[in-house]
Amino acid sequence: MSTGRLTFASVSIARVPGVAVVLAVLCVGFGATSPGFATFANIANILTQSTILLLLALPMTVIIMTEGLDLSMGAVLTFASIVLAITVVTTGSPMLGFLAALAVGFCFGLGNGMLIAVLDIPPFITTLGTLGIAQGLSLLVTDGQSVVGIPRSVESIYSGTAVGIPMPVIIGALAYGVTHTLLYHTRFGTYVFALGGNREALRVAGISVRAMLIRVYVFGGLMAGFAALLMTARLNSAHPTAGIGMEFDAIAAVAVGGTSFERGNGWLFGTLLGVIAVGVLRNGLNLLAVPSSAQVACIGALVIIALFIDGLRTER
Amino acid sequence: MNGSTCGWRVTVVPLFELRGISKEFPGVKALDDVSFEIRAGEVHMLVGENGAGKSTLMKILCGAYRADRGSFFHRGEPVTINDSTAARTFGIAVIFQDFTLVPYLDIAQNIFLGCEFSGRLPGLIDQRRIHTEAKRVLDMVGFNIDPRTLVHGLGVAQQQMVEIAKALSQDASILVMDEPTAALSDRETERLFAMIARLKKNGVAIIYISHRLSEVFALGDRITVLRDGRKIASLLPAETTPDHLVTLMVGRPVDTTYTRLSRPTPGEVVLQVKNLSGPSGFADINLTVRAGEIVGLSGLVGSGRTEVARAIFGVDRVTAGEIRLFGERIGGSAEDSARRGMALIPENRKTQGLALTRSVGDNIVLAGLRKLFPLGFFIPRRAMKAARAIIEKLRIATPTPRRPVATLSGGNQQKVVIGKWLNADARFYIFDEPTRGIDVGAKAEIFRLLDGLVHSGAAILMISSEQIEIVHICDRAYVMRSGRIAGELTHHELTEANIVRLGIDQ
Amino acid sequence: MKYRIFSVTAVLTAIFSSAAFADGETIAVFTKNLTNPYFQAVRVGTETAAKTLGVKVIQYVPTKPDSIPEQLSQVEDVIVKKPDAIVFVPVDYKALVPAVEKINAAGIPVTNITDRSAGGNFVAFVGADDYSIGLAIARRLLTAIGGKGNVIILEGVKGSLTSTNRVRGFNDALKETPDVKLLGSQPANFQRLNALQVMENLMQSFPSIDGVLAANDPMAVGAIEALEGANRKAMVIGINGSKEAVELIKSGKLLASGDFNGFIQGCIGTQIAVRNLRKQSTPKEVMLKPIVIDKTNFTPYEMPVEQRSCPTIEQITSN
Amino acid sequence: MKTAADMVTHSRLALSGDILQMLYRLLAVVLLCATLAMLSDVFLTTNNLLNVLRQTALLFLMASGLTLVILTAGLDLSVGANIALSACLAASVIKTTGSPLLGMATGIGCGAMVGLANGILVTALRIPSFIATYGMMWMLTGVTYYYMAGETIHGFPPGFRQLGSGYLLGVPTPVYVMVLFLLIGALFAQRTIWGQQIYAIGANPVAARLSGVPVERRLALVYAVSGAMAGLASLIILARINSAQGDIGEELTLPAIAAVLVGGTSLFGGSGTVAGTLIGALFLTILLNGMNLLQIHSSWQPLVTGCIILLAVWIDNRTRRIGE
Repeated sequence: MSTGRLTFASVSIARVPGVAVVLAVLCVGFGATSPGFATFANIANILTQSTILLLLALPMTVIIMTEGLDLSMGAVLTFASIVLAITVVTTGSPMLGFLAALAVGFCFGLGNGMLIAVLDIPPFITTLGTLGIAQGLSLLVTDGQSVVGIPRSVESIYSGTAVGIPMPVIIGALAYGVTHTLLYHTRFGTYVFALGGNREALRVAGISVRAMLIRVYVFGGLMAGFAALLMTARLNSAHPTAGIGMEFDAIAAVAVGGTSFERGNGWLFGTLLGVIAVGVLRNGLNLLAVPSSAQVACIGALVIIALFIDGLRTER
Repeated sequence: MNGSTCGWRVTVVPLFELRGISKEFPGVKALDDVSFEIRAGEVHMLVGENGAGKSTLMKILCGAYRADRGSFFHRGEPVTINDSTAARTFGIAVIFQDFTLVPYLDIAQNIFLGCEFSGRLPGLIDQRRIHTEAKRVLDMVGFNIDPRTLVHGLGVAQQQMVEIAKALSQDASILVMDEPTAALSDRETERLFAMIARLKKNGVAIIYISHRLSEVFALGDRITVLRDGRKIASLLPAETTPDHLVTLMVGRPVDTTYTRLSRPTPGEVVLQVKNLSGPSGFADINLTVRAGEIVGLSGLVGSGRTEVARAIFGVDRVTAGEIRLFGERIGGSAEDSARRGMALIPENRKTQGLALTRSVGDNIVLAGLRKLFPLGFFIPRRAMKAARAIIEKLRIATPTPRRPVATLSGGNQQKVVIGKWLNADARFYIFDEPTRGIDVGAKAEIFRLLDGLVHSGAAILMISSEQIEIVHICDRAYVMRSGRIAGELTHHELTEANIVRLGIDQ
Repeated sequence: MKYRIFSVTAVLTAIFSSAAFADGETIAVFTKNLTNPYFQAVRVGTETAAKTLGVKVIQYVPTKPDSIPEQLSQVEDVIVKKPDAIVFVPVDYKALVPAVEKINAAGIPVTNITDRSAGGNFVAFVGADDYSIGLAIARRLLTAIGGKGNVIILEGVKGSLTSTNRVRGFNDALKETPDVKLLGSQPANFQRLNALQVMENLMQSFPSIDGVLAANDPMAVGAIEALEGANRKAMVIGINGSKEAVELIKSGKLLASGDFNGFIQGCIGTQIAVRNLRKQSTPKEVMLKPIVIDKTNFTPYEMPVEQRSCPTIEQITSN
Repeated sequence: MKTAADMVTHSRLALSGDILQMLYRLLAVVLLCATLAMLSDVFLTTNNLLNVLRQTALLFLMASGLTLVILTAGLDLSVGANIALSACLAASVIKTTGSPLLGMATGIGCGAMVGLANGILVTALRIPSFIATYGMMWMLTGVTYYYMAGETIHGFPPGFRQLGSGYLLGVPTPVYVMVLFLLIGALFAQRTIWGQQIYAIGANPVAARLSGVPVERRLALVYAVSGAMAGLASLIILARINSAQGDIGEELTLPAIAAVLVGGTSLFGGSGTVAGTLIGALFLTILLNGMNLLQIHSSWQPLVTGCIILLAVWIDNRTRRIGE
């Protein structure tokens, strides 16, 4: 999506970005109005719910930084979780299932990468196509039915806790840590900035742009596969509609987090805040028993306001 | 490597040599049996008109392109260069005009892009070491800045410094500079030259591509002239004169010391700017431009010239002051200015002047659409006709208006940008660096064009970093310094010395 | 700065202001989506019952229609609030079992309506038997076309319990009448536009269609539109007994609609939940009788749900 | 199709692109038809072809406005939600006032207003169109849900129904609407200075602004037009299915975008044509129709569509390379 019109506020950590403002206001607002909000249980609950979205939003940040996009993530997650479930049910081995899910993620990531880097089809349409493929496969394999009969051991990955902290929160933290290291402390990360910022720089430095692009999308696929594990554990089943449309939530979270669609201007921590902001909003609105129709509108408002604030700040 | 053992041979055996290089692109023969050699510690000037094959040759040298025919020798040993990494092993580094920097990485990361230091843990990189090393290299270049600052925020000159530092960090023994001064003010140019001198002393060989004859003679130890992909001559500065050199480049004599033919007596005031101030970094600007006048706007790069121009044209916001065009006060929008007959030829034609993916014709008619089609209905045939007329008038070298404008040479692209406004029959033109990256032949044409405009009664405000141009072309000039008008120079005060005196901040 | 804060707070105040609470028991009601009239009927049912019983109901509906993860999150959020009881329509009868287990774990009594959850403990289940409705309504159509001819089935969302059972009913009815030929059975996702286009395309392949068995009313209507568009005649039946269906029955365009009464399910579900809270006896299961609405008996259904009043559990269970 | 074809030729001439591209795409459509004709005996029947055209019309009307947006290197994800809201408002107006004209005005007006709002978000507030329209999508959906409260509005006067399900000289009315707006769209894009400016904005917004093009206003216009077209499309849907419901616009956005992209309009702006979009819409519709005729189970449809889209675009890239 690297286009003149899509460019917007570059968020530097120095200045307080829109997402932080919004998140703060939300927390204060809900904390004041709804008693249940500021409890440990509820905060844990919010973070737990946010994990799966976070697992998609992190790689999405990286992908968007390369001026790319991955619309297939939600569908890939769904398909991976179905494959996982089926494998577990048939073989009885969660490990195999997990590997199968990762394999699915890897394949789709690789596919996206190849189509984009080698056949240079624009990311948007490439992943729109693979979205259809993953979705179709999910339907075909399951015939629309949920896949059930997964051993409890899998569910515990989601529902379990370690030292009082829910597993998903820990997993989310780990995933963030890994992505952060990848992005800011490895060659991969440095080149991601270059992919979005100035591909010529990479070529001159003798680094294969294609290989890099493929890696980026494979990373996305793998994370989707990983998220599939959590999703399956959460539902204790796999369902062909479970992850539909999550990619857009992820993209929104990334944008709310202040990552630009242009020139490799990304901010991973912002994405984290963005994901949490969405989680807090939904949770808070539920606690306040706000009618769903209003909730729907609020989510739209959140996205626009956060970006509006960023826009304001960069007004010359 | 006997060359290295016995020092005296180094001077004789060139550090690097290309022999009989030929390269064809579909349709064009970019290089035809060109031989070129570079010795340690010399500055080798590579001159020629755009499209002469300079860039192609350099791209082959640094492994970006592969030669169809020809051979390479490093210290007399035959070698092959298939890719940029191979080129780098021979210490070849190139600084292209359009920089290869990543905006949202910091200076240090940019300098070491592609050769990061591994950290203690496998896979990780040692950011601290990168930054300390970067600091060292930057000091070497004499560029005093925190290596942690993002490139995103740097000015052109600073970015170039980073580019050079980058090249040196890969301890380059052969440094190729493609029009390094194109974007620099004299100040910065001096610093660059000083650094080049330092590099020479350290035995670095420098290949320097330039359109500015002054530089060619000031810096060059040897000069090689290319024309139409063929090597025309390789000579010492002593053996030639500017005119002779130009004749070699163009293939026909051209008058370079361009001066106005005659001066129409200035007519009524076309543009009047009173106490203009804006957030983009200029304050209290006063200037007037009369019909039939070319008024210069000089000063260091970053002194706010471009910002003033943009504000006058109505692109950037102004906080105070007023702008009057033909006596009427104009308010703020580029559209309004354009409709009232103002034209802006921006400093960067690629990013600001042209829709590169569109055709020459589409670009030419863009600004004049209202004038050409008052009813709002677009008639391709008529548009093509108008475009052709401009193409003829400006002698733009393109077979058809349908050709994508990206395929034209710099000079011709610049003409397209100008032609755009001829179509809109503008009466007041702002030229921002109209001759940047344009070869001597085209330069003269552009100047003649300016001349034609003022003779037809138009008024021109011309921004240029090359004082020589201001002095030769303009009737008067304003000199800016850090966002303010430092002074006005009437025609007989108009000398390079005066411009510099006003331009540099005390 | 002021401006920006203002713009944010403006929205938020709008949100927070709607946080009102009634004393007396609160009951959280979960439905599948905001778009299908059926669930609107369910919601109205719960509210009508609540009014008479003097309890407060709060509706929870996924913002993305039929989103499994979202309903799960909503359940988790609601557990934080600890309502006195829950009336639950699972978006997916299998995938939401973990949610039900969470509710059980939190010790909140939950009544299951419409789709029978595959797991978890419930105070009771209230629903109508999709299979027998499908069977009954299909029989009605097959007799109407004289026990012979060609029919088409429009299925609902693949794999949804409702669709599966209703279609199973259709097919069993078809088995009873061997002279009727099933031309095709295509999903149209319970949606009108889908049904319309699927029908249009099917009509191209099949010159003569005598009957259309649609797994819900919107699809039935879609089919009718398609038939009219191609001015072809065929008898159509749907299921749900929606307002629109009833009008079409009245005007004779729709042959019949199976009464899958969301309103009553909502009523009874809430009543059971409240009785249970008030330590009164409650049936473990209430199944609405399969009723076929057609020209003969549509009048009572013309009244908009908002104006209807809840029947008592006894009325339903007795007759 | 004739009209489309020669619109194409003209338009491509005006552009710096080439006619070849368009011919390749037409060829693809023809090949698809040929295959289907072989596989299914009913495909080539007039009825079916008309039926395909009717369904194409709907997709095209949504996609045509979107084409302009994408030409400016923007995107409008709110099309579907916009359609839902416009349809529902129009429906209730028709119901209450009984005047179809008033309803149509409402539908198109609502669509245009929403589009304008998008335009303002994108230009004045500098929010990237992708996100702005995504947010707008949620807000519209919210409003629609609130307004409809899960109910359905149905049963419109037959006069109005004609718009969607009627025939004129044996050809479905929507097809006429489609052809009309194909011409209008193509003329607007290729034969007005506004169209030219829009292409310029897509190719290089900075250069456009510096050439005195009122970029903000043109963009606002483009989004408004896209919205208005969505409003129009909503009327057609309304007239076809004779009812309005909150979820009416679901799953309409991505196909519309796909149609534009398969039609050869570049997401990076500045190149593409409305006629191309028609071909894209035709292609996708025929694909679905074919799968239904061949009784391919609906589970296959996303899979097949996905693959075909990729294939189409890939071939498109290839031919473009050859063109250069």
